Amino acid sequence: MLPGARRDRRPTDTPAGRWCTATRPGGSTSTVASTCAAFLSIGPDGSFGMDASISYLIQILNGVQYGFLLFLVASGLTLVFGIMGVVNLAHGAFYMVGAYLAFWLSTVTGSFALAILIGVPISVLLGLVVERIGFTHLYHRDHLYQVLFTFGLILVIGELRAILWGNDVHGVAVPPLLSGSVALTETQSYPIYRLFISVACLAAAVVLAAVIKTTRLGMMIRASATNREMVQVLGLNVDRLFMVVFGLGIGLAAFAGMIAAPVSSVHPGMGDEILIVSFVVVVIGGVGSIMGAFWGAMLIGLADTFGAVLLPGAGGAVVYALMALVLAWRPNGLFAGR
Amino acid sequence: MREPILETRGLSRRFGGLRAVSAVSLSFEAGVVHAILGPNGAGKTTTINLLSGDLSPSEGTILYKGRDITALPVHARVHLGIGRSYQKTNIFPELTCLENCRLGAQARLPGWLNLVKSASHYGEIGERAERALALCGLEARAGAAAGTLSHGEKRQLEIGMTLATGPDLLLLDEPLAGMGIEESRRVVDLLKRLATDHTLILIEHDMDAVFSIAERITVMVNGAVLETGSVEAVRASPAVQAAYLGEEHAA
Amino acid sequence: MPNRPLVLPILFALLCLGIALFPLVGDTFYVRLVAKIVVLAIFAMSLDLLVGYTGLVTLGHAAFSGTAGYVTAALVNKAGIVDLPALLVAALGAAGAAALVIGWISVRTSGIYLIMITLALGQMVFFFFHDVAFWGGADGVNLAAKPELTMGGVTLLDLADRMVFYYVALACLVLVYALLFMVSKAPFGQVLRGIRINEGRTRALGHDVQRYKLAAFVIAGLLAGLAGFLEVVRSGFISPAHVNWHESATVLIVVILGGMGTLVGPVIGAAALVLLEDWFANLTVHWKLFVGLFVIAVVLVLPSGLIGLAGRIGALRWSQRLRRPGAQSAVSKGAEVAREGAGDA
Amino acid sequence: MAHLNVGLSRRQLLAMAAIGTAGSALPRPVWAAPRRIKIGLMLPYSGTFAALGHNITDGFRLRLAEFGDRLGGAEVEFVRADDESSPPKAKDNAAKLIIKDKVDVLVGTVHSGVAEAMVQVAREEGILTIVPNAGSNRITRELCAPNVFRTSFSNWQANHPCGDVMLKDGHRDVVLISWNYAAGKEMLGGFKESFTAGGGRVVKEFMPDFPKDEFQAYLTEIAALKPDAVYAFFSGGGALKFIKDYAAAGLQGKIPLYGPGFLTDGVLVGAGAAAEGIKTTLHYAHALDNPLNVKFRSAFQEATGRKADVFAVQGYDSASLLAQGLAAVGGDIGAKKGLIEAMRSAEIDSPRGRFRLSRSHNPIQDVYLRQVRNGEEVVIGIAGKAVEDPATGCKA
Repeated sequence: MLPGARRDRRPTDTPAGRWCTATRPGGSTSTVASTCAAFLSIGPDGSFGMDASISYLIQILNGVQYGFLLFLVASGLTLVFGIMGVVNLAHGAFYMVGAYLAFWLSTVTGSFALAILIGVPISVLLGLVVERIGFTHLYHRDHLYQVLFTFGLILVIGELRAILWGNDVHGVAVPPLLSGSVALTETQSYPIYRLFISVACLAAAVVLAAVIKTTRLGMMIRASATNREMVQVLGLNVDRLFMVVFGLGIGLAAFAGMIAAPVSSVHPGMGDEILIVSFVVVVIGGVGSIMGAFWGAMLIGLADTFGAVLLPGAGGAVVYALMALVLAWRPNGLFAGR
Repeated sequence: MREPILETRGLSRRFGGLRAVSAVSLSFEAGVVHAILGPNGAGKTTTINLLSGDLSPSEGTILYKGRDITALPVHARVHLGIGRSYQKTNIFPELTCLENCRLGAQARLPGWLNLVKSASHYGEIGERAERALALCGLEARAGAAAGTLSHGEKRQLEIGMTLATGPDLLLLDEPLAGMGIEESRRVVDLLKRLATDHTLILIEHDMDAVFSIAERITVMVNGAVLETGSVEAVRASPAVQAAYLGEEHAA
Repeated sequence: MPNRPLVLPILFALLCLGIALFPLVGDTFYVRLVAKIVVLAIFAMSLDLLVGYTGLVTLGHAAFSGTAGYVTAALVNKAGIVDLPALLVAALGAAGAAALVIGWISVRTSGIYLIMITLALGQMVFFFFHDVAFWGGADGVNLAAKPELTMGGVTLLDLADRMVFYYVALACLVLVYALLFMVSKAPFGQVLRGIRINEGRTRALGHDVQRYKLAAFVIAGLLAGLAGFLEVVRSGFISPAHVNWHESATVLIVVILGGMGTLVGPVIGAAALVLLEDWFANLTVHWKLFVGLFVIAVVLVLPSGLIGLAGRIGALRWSQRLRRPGAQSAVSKGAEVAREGAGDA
Repeated sequence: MAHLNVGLSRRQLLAMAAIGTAGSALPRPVWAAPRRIKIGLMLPYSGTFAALGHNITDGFRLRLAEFGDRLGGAEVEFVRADDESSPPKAKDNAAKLIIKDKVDVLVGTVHSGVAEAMVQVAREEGILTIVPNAGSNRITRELCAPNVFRTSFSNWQANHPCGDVMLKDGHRDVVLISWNYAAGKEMLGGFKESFTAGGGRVVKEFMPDFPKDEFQAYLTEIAALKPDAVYAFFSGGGALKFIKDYAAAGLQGKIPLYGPGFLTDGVLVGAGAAAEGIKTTLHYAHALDNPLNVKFRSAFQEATGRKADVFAVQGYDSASLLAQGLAAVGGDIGAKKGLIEAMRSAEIDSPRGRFRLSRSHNPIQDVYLRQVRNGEEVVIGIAGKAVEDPATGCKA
């Protein structure tokens, strides 16, 4: 991101230099040297070092991983709006529900995988119940009422969660198969589970893209995102389409909450945190656009990660400053109007 | 030839790949009723939208009283004296007829940040609104909520609101749409009355009405001007007969 | 509106009379509660100008009150200023400036975009006060002293005195009501009403709706700033939570609960919400569950708020004039117009 | 939970209020029926700090039970208010207890921001207040007042001794990390004061937002910076998460981890091997080998089924302090002057060891150095003897 912003590193004793020299006497001198040279040339902060470069690489991975999680949540939010015309402030609450289900089910069943397998359908079911009971009354009403309804929903879901699972912060163990780290340097390593998150989210994103591009459901989604009346004209069952889309959105959010649980731990405020950031993602990307959600999520994921370490103390503002910049440039977001 | 009040030069508008209006250059004379005819999809409403400022053109310029207004937004054009009515009734159903007109009359107040004095205490607004209401023949319904009017009355109000803004030029998009014979006659009378001291540009499908009030006619097909001229000239035009009127005659 | 009786202004006058007399009979605790209601009512009224009159649904209103509160706290604590007029000017000025900037970005959009952008911009203000150390950090700051109005060495109003504050707040409530009432009747307010009912037509009648919306934003922001100033003086405390979007959502609920577009509604809504919260909180730790259910119930069965309910029960005709929930939002209307234009092409 | 104070006690409350008003108007009749004292517990009973609120409450009640549920002969009644650890609601909650419920003594709370707001109301209303946890320095500095006491610690106090400890361990360049809120800043501030004064250098300071516990980006940065050691303050779930992530990032054993005792308190079981080796400083340790601590721990366990912790101790000591004061005035809560004087000069026999109060009403106490060894918190020394907060700015 902004390498120049890094101020308090002392160029003279960056550990990286030591690492390169220390390794050189070893067997594969030439490769190590050239690798070092490569990293030196892109040395990010004016200092030279492999460690620094590796750390930037890891930070990029961190940012991308966070971006992927954001994408899963934001894509549901933007789909539900684009197709159903509904603002769902309670979207983040389902992310939180997913995380708590992951905690509870993995304790009960003893298996994280099983927890996901059972938890996603439960969340989707919960989402559909809410859709049938509440949202169906709101489709034709002003956004104002959707906002208030879903705000009420946040309070209700939050308190039900408090009654069921309390307000404590819980940790969810990383499944044994995925625990451990890939060692990169003497002190630096990257946890395997985080790689898994990125891969799982990528898989989900690919499946989502495939569904939208190739299936009949996807055709309906694309059609109704462009022109809601057209779906009715085509004689499609709008009611069912809405249910499927809403369920899909909730499923993605809950799934994101579940796989995030081992790294972000499980706490009451998590739904609210992700909701606001997802809103920023959607606004930056352009409301209703899946592509926008993807690139917005990546942008925010990276900005947040680098903001946290490069500007300690003002990390939270980076995301919003970025949003303000984008909006000043393109008031309707980067991918507005598809 | 009289002074042109409005001119377009090479006016075009694209929607994506579709050319809704292409290279339309027209001149509208002051004090003349000018009708635009054409089949559905010919680009008539788009042209009106370009003239009123609801849409901005992809290319071309619009001159009003010799001044380039291409970049001006809708409200600024209203202040210059261009008023429009809509094809689909576009009123404030919750307000009374008088209030509908007052909102139009208010546009001509000097300044905009009028926060203190109650709107009902501005004499000139009330007068202008009542005049507009009288002109469009709704005096008796002044206190009725606009949403409760009959369809024909709504169309009259639609024109009345526009009149309240004090326009010199009226853009009327199918003022007779969906009206019965009696209602149509009333509105045609209204248009005739207006024609005495306004310039009218109208889109209308009712040929009898058009021929009874219009002095000049432009025929559009596929976004382009096919023919423009006096009623007789257009009627006589072989191109128009072939492309448009001919179909009707055949039917 | 035609034939609309003076029921609402009379209702407001009665409410104010009740509030004015309450300290004579009420327990100290409830007097404090009423002061809280009055401040919340002013806050909600300011939002009513946007939501109820202009039809702009925003989710970032707390940014304006919060800005005023923080500026007040900073001036009192860091600069030692306690002069009431100076603090008011600074607090309202800051809130108005924030509204001008946020409004300028926001009014270019409408409907759901407006909701999302005001939410996001409001959170940006939240993080500004949360992250910048100058403002006191995440836990908030206490007000070191209360403002006072002195003239020639004589203290005319000392807001540290709870009763003085009580009546000053009440006076502000009356003032804000009168101001908004006047504005709503003036040509300016008529245009705002036009924008709410039919934005496109209002524009076509020659009104620069963007400019009107921005002006409405700034007026609402200034009055929200007054509420924020009063709140920080009342509680002697300000924290980022006052700027959080939950605060914005809560004040939106107050407006809807009372009945939007009525000015009295916010007062009733504020009273209902504060008393209800107090009641639920005494009942159970899970009081938010009931507040949430209550909000959902209001949305589903009481869309025109308590005023609308009273109107329905009393068969008062004017209640039907309140804004219909089924009214289409500006966005879908705009989309329709665009489609029509394209369809004809 | 909150229903404790509804029903019967609600009626008693009204009766009490009536007596209270009558009593304040007239000279207090000496022959009155058994004196009663109403104690307002303003603590978090929901939210992140709920467990702490409950332990403080139970510690307090345990001590009270040892006095036969009487303080200086007066009967005790509780009114609880859940402060939700929400600073914006703090003043309203405190006012509610003082004005509506008319409590005689206010005990609270955990969250520093809430405590500061609460103390301000207590100062205005002149009500006797005991802070059983919140470590905000300001409470016994700028905000100190004759009627405000603290039985826990100041944030400065719990961290200042660790600077010397780390310098002695040979660490010069350290990275600091804590949540970006007042308590975090004060904790790190107390540490930095002694550490930099002794020649140590702070390489970098990370302040993630409270209560965010996604630490990966910071740990990556720490791994690249390779400081001699890391000094961290987190608590509860955040602490558990940090310790586990620190180990998962491969830093455990390579870059030693230090912090105030809250980092490891209550999270050892959850953290398992990941906590091994962490050194912390605190005014209490489970393993303290004194008879009172042993007795207290078993009694607490018996009464509640939970293990006692530093919060339970602080609750317990709050009751001790109040008991000593009320004993001196024969249970007459109205005798403010004698009561406050007795409390100020009290010596408290605590499970943490005997302590007395400073002139700003904060404990003068030993701070222990502890280390996690084989999953147990072991006391390996005393980091600071009779540590006293400087009480800068206290004018009372």
